[in-house]
Amino acid sequence: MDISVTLRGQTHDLALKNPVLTASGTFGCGLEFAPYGDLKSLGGIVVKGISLLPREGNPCPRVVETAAGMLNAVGLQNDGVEDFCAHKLPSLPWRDTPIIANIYAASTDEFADLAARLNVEDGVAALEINVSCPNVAKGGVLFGQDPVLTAAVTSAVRKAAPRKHVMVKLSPNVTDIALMAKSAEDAGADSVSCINTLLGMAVDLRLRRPKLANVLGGLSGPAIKPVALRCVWQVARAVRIPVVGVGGIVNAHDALEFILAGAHAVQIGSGNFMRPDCAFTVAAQLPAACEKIGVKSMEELRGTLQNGSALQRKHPAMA
Amino acid sequence: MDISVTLRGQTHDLALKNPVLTASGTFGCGLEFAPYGDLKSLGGIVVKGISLLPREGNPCPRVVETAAGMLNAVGLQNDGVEDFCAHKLPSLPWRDTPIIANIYAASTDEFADLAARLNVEDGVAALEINVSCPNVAKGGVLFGQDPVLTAAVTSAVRKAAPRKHVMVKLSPNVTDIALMAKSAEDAGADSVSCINTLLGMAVDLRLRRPKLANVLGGLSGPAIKPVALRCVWQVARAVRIPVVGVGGIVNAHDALEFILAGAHAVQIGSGNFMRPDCAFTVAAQLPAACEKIGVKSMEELRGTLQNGSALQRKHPAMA
Amino acid sequence: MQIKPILSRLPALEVTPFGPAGPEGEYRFFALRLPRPSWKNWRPGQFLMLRPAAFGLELPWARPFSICHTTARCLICFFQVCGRGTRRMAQLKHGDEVNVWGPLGNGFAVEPDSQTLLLAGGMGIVPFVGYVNAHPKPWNTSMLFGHREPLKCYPVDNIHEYIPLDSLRETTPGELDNFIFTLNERMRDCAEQNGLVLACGPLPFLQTVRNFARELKARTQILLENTMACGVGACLGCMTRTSDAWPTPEKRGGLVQACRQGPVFWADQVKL
Amino acid sequence: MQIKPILSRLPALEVTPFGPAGPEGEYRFFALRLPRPSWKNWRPGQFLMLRPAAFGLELPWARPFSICHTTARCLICFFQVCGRGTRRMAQLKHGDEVNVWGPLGNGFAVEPDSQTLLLAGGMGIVPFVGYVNAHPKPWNTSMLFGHREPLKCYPVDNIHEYIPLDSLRETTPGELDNFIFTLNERMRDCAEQNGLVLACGPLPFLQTVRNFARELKARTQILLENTMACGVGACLGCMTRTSDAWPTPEKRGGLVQACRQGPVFWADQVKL
Ligand SMILES: Cc1cc2nc3c(=O)[nH]c(=O)nc-3n(C[C@H](O)[C@H](O)[C@H](O)COP(=O)(O)OP(=O)(O)OC[C@H]3O[C@@H](n4cnc5c(N)ncnc54)[C@H](O)[C@@H]3O)c2cc1C
Ligand SMILES: Cc1cc2nc3c(=O)[nH]c(=O)nc-3n(C[C@H](O)[C@H](O)[C@H](O)COP(=O)(O)OP(=O)(O)OC[C@H]3O[C@@H](n4cnc5c(N)ncnc54)[C@H](O)[C@@H]3O)c2cc1C
Ligand SMILES: Cc1cc2nc3c(=O)[nH]c(=O)nc-3n(C[C@H](O)[C@H](O)[C@H](O)COP(=O)(O)O)c2cc1C
Ligand SMILES: Cc1cc2nc3c(=O)[nH]c(=O)nc-3n(C[C@H](O)[C@H](O)[C@H](O)COP(=O)(O)O)c2cc1C
Ligand code: FES
Ligand code: FES
Repeated sequence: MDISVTLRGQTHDLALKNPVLTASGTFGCGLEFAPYGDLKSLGGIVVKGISLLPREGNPCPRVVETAAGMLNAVGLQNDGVEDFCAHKLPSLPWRDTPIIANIYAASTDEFADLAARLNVEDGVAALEINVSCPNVAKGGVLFGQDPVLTAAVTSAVRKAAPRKHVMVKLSPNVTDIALMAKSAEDAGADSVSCINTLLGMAVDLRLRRPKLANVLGGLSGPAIKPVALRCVWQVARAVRIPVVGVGGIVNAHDALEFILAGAHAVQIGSGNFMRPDCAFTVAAQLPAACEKIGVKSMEELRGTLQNGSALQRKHPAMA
Repeated sequence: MDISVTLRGQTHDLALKNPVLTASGTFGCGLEFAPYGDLKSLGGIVVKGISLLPREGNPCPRVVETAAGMLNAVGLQNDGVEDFCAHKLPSLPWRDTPIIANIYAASTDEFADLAARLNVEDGVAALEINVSCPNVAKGGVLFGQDPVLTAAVTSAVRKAAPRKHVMVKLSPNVTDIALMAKSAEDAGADSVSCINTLLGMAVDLRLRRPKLANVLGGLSGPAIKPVALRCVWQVARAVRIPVVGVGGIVNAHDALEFILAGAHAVQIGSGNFMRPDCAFTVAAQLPAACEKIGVKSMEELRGTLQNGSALQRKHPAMA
Repeated sequence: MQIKPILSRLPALEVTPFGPAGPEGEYRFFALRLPRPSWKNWRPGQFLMLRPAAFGLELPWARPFSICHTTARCLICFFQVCGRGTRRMAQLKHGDEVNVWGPLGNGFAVEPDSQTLLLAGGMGIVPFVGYVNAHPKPWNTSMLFGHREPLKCYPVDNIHEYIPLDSLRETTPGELDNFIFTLNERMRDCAEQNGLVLACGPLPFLQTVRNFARELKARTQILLENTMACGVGACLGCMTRTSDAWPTPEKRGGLVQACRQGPVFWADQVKL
Repeated sequence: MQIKPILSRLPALEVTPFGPAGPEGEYRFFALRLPRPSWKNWRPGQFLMLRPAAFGLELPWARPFSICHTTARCLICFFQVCGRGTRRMAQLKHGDEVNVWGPLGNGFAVEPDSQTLLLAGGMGIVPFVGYVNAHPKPWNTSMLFGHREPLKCYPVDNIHEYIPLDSLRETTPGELDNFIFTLNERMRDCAEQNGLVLACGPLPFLQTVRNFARELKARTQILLENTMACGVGACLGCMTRTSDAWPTPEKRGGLVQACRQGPVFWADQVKL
């Protein structure tokens, strides 16, 4: 079965042999997972967030498990874009699998510099803009929580990286995610991915301390799947560019739910921690899962969710 | 051990024999749970949402289970305020346990009418304003997603119910929940409760339909506890009025986590579905749970979360 | 005469598979034996909410099951694996903790001297095990049972002992037509003697029964297995719409709770 | 010479409690026996990530455990119940599915001809079971073991067979002082012969060892049990800060992954 998809952007398309990508920050630079599956079998690899200069990130503890999910406050630790281009990218199978660089910066200008740097790397197929990082310049507001800032960052990256597909990763911590998506679309984004983590917190009752050194962290995993699905559905109805679904996907069934809700592709995040072959398995099992529901291509399923108003539960006649 | 608390409001205090309330919509009118515990042992009972006129609510299916949580789209079904005052309130042990009426309406005026009607009922100790319901007048925006509308509803209810403690229930589906809390405080709220459900969705892949007839629903249960804790922490730092924590609390340990994060009291919601004695058990086990962490009153624990920056994991010396 | 429900924390005694195993060695039908809670009595058609501690936080809801049978010391439920919860129930081991609250809901009518026709589709047979056992004059009752799996997948022994049981297995569309034809005939016979028809099974089956009941003016009750989050009347997730025949005028055409006003309804009083 | 990790889906063979049961009949220490995955070899100090299917969606993370011991056909882990995950592991039954990936991390140094002192605190004894078994000249090794629970709670038999094991139980503060005194003496002896000190145990214990190592200039490795979400280098949750003695200059004073650059570190190269 052909489960390839193309993310048809406003400027650049991104062709994927299957709709299963890995989510940034949960799959290292990719090579960490090579022992558990064939990286070339993935639709694409979104590498962990990259900044212009190396960043140490937040102090530990940075991760904590929660009911059907986890919180993280890694805080953008990475060795910077030069290290990525020199040491990581060359080892990745970028000729066979699109490598998507997840980027963040503290200002629009810095975003542009970073995008320009990656624009010249043949190994990078697309840029995913992480607009959920703190905008240091604007006093703690996040780029992704303001439609004007979202547009500014998107168009800066769009201009600085004319050779690349530009994907904007949306934050769910907003009153109206569709508004942010439209802003990104209007500013030239080729696609949007949603969602990044939900802002959360955990405390240690005995020590009377937050469980994360950073106090606040991002919630991910199966717990947030209903929120992610809702965001994908809202965004897919609001924009014409493709939507990539992220949030709580751990198997092929989950992935197809997102496609049904309107996603063109999906990303596997925390699922990679449940089993390091999670993303590989989702990609491998997708054809069989499609067959089971009588679907022959991704287009046939995508966004075909029927209206709920006519809902009536169907039961098997007799069991 | 004395675990009583008083929610010291701007206009009216609300004294509770213990900080464990039930969350609206998950405990019926209270009597449904009488077989499973002593209603008088609860800190208070928040009854299910009441409107001026009877409402049928949304079509079924209205509830669906998700990973460590559930979605509901009951849609405000209730028999109206007159039925509540005539048939339900008299059977409740309101002389022994504060009864808190959760109210919603489609306009500020309707909120005022409803509040005025309940203001004359001795059996009602407090009103909890549900600002997460659709504001029909303003085209689908929710009262609770706009600080100006939140303030308008709060002050309308405050004026119409001068005899009652007024609690405002905040929605987490906003960019900045502290802003909404401040607006409620400035408009005269005696306390705030947070959080209401997170907007979510579930789909049936085989039928290609939303699992809820209403398509969208509210996510609750342990899955959202990290988000609720974060909201309580943010809100408690932003306002001077008491905060009531709601979201994913299923045992005394969870309850104390919220108090540590700054809550004066808590509400048990979906936990009542896990075991119908959940709220009773949390109330009953709270003293022992306090003892275990060496706390002698709620004040001693409340809001004493240490800063995360100095965080260092403590291990037992040898095990 | 309301029966007060009780919440109990019980150790599972035994989970017994029924019928042949599937191609991968898996069973789908099970009897779960629990110690009998301290209930005084219960009515067949009533149900309980059952939640093994093993559901953890992942599955927050208990699951509703008809009370199948009780002995002086045991409570027996009978279930089919059809999702995440029942799959875990099938793995219960002796001693594993199960939270149970019940008896809940209203139960089937018992008219000892009326001819009583029991109509069961698949798992719909479960409440009739208790019904037949409790009926003061079982010779006035008879059963028609339609099913897809081999008969030994279902708890029929206990019924066989007391009353005649006609069972028809549906494996082809023709057999389904045949079953529906027999259903109609049996309901007609029963209606002619002003008998009582009681039905439990999947929704399409109940819809057929309801249609025949209307046609034949057969006094018919049906048990609705709506999705339930709480079982006690709090979540408003289990609603069923009433018809104009609903007894209290203010609820006619409105929504009632399957867990409180049901799960057993008079077929003419609800819309399916 | 990197050992390539493998992901295996294994049926649990057996969970055996160790030591006496607690006041409520519960055990806290267990050996888990699994079929041996198709690993070629592994180094003591390496660990694996272990995730029973029973974790469901509620506990998304696997848990890290030192590889205790392997035989031709079996892999043995040894664990203490200390939270939700280990509690469920203690309930594993024969045949229950367990996902396992490993061997991971780097393992302890082996210097056959150096005098090697093994320092274990509590569960920190686990990696030394394999170490002692694999050591080509066990007579050059000896062990000091500090513990709080009775000795039979721990997997000491396998160690006893090969090497001298001094064990000191800590139940009063005085006994702890005594243990620390002995620790210092033993490390001093070892340092004087330019021996190798290897330590595993809770953080305060490792901090003490690290301080003595500095003081006595003892060549010392420690195994850090940091919280791990992935075990493979992806989550960046297991970081440890390096000291100025870290071999590669660009990482000096920076953060390294306990799951990849560790879990075994030279004591002078990290900050605790
Ligand atoms: C009053 C009552 C009595 C019942 N008695 C019995 C009984 O005696 N024996 C028995 O085997 N089952 C009985 N059921 C049905 C039983 O409750 C469901 O099979 C069970 O809840 C499914 O749980 P699960 O976790 O395995 O499925 P889930 O994972 O929750 O769902 C799996 C699939 O089953 C569907 N489903 C979920 N709940 C129900 C439901 N209540 N009815 C029909 N489909 C559902 C879901 O939509 C989904 O497609 C009864 C239900 C009710 C309301
Ligand atoms: C490399 C490595 C090797 C290990 N080897 C063993 C072993 O051989 N035997 C053994 O019993 N344990 C070992 N551990 C520790 C073991 O992984 C934890 O005990 C386990 O993850 C706790 O899981 P839980 O679900 O029971 O606890 P949780 O419910 O996750 O947590 C319960 C409590 O334990 C604390 N905790 C969680 N993870 C850790 C951790 N990694 N270290 C210390 N405290 C923690 C939590 O903060 C919390 O206070 C090892 C850890 C590492 C990193
Ligand atoms: C440990 C961790 C680190 C993450 N780092 C990043 C990051 O650097 N950039 C980014 O855009 N998203 C990051 N995310 C968010 C994920 O890419 C993803 O959006 C989120 O986890 C939701 O998906 P999931 O539920 O499948 O995990 C991170 C998530 C986790 C758990
Ligand atoms: C079935 C159901 C119905 C609810 N109805 C109401 C309601 O009428 N008014 C309201 O303010 N909140 C309502 N809520 C939200 C809860 O009161 C609570 O805020 C939310 O469920 C989070 O708490 P929990 O995680 O403990 O369930 C409802 C929740 C559920 C699950
Ligand atoms: S099951 Fe909750 S109201 Fe009926
Ligand atoms: S455990 Fe995930 S990076 Fe080390």
